[in-house]
Amino acid sequence: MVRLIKSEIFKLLKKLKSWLGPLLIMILVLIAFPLSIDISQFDLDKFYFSIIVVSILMTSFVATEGMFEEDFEDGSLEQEFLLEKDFYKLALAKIFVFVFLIGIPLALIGAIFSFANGVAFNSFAKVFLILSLSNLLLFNVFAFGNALSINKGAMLGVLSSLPLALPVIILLGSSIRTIQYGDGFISIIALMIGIGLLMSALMPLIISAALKTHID
Amino acid sequence: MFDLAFSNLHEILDMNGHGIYVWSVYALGISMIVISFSIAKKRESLAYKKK
Amino acid sequence: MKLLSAQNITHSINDAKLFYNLSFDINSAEALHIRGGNGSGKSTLLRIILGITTPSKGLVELIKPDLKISYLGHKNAVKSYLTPLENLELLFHDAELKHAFKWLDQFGLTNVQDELTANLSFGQQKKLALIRVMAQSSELIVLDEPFVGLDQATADQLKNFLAEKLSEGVGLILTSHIDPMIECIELDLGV
Amino acid sequence: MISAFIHKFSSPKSYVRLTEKLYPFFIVLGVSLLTLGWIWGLLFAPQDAVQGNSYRIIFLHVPSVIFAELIYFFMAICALMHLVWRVKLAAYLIKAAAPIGAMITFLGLFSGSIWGIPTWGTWWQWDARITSTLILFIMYLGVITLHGSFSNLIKADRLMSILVIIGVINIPIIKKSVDWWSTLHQPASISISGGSSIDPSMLYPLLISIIGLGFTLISLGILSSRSYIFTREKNKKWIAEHV
Repeated sequence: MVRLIKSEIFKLLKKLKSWLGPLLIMILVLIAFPLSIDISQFDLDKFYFSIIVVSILMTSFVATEGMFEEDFEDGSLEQEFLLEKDFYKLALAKIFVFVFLIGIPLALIGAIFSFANGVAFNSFAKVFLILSLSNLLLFNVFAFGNALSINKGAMLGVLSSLPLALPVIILLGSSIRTIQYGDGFISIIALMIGIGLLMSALMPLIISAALKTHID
Repeated sequence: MFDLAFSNLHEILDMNGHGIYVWSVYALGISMIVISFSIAKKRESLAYKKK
Repeated sequence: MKLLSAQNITHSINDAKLFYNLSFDINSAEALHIRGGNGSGKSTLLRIILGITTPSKGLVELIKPDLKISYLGHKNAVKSYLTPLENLELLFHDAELKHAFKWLDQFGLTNVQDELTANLSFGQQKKLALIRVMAQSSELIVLDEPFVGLDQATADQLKNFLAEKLSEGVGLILTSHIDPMIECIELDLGV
Repeated sequence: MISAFIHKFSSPKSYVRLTEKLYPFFIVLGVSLLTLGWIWGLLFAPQDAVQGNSYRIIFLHVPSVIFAELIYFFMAICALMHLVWRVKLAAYLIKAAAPIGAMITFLGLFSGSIWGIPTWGTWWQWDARITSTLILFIMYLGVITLHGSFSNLIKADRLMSILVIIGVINIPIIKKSVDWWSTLHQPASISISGGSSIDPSMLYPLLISIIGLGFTLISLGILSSRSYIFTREKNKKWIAEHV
């Protein structure tokens, strides 16, 4: 497991495009949005959050695209199979590394921008926590979509994982409302952590089955 | 319970102004079912022919 | 010593039947050469032996469940955006890594060890991929067309390596349309 | 034991034999009940006190929405059989059912949104039921696209089954979360006047339409699954004997 995590970190850091790309897209969207509307007419802090939510959805999809494709195309999956006999650990390690290196920085960017747009300073930590947790969920979901579609393009990936991502988005949206209106934050965080743990444990199983079918 | 709810053909088609909605929905429904049956029939004869 | 036995393997993809009712054993210190024309299912048979592909019918039984296998298929399993050195460091540690560096030297790849693998020639990439098999200690070596793209000198090195491994008691399965020049049991899949 | 039992009764051969006998009954039953239900509903059932005549869409809408979900559950059972017991027929049935499910879900969505025009004054409302039906429609499209993307059909069958199973677990999650989201800022969705205590003069034609559409869809499923089985198993001996 340590071996896998180390090598995934090493590989991801070497691929600047896959690593920094999503972060830059996120920043770009969050800067572009206020520029595209008439700020004097809208109460930006009211719905800037929803732009953050949508950008999180998009960037986490972009970030996980090709998560397993490279290993599939170059034959690494087969080598991994000979070592471990399944892909549970690989999927777990990959998701962990992606969340750690892309998901959490994305959440940080989101939190910084929300703070810059009129959210009270003391809710910075809350926003960051919620965005990180929802990224954990989203990365699991999109890792599944990517494992199913591997080299068959984004359309299949979107169609197969979007229905799973939408409940996460709804959860994220309502948890952000709890920050804005100030109650139920703890229970929603507990819910998200619970779902996150459950998903992180089960998703790799399913991903492993899908990857096994792919190399078959 | 078994009385016609309308008194003439025009009323049936018009349905107090709602006819356009009701009939378009049923027209689409029926045609989709019919089309999918004909596609399935066609596929079946193709499958037989391939033998 | 028997390493694995394949019993009544039948496999077909969609409607195309690749092979029918194959049975064979693989023993240690023995080489099995799988021959056959293009599309006869050589690579698929290797993958069935490895347990990657599930055969349509039949069974591949590993006598020792945790048999250590090293394998090189059509795909090189090297990362094109890493250097050869980084690729090896990703795969091996300690003694094995030293061993891998030794082979890097023997294959004459030391002068390109810090270039990106993507910029290496086909043959150089193949050599790099072969190091995976050579530096690993294993009980069974499975190679799919290992001689393709290799120059004569490297092919000889590979042959010597395989002969040496065989004498050490390692089992070997390979497909090749070039005569491997090792004493092999032949399995012909036909056209 | 179980596996042997399942395989005996789920060979494509016995399925084709059985459905060949049932098909004529099912199609006659389905079409005649559906015709009866719709004519009754469209012409004889009384007007709704609140919505007027536009409510007559219900005789198409409600059966469609019911089968939109039922077909997915059916696919999920098949997917389980395919993954656990490797029943080939189950995968064929999923492949045949998915387009039918997509069609009927689309019909449910379309009729719902047309119904919305006279009722809400808008054809689309982000209402909980509509939203989850829309997601269901996307899920059907996902299943169809997935199977179409792979040339190795055994792989396609297995991946499709995985997706269907994940999807069926996801359905209650979607419903729950969408409900939760919509109660936060949406009024409740439309209901027939009187709610659950719907008048028999409207209920009977509705029930008949549901049963009729059910048999019609089953016949459609039989028809398309049979031709799919023929294409998939065309090299098998029993097909040659059968034709």
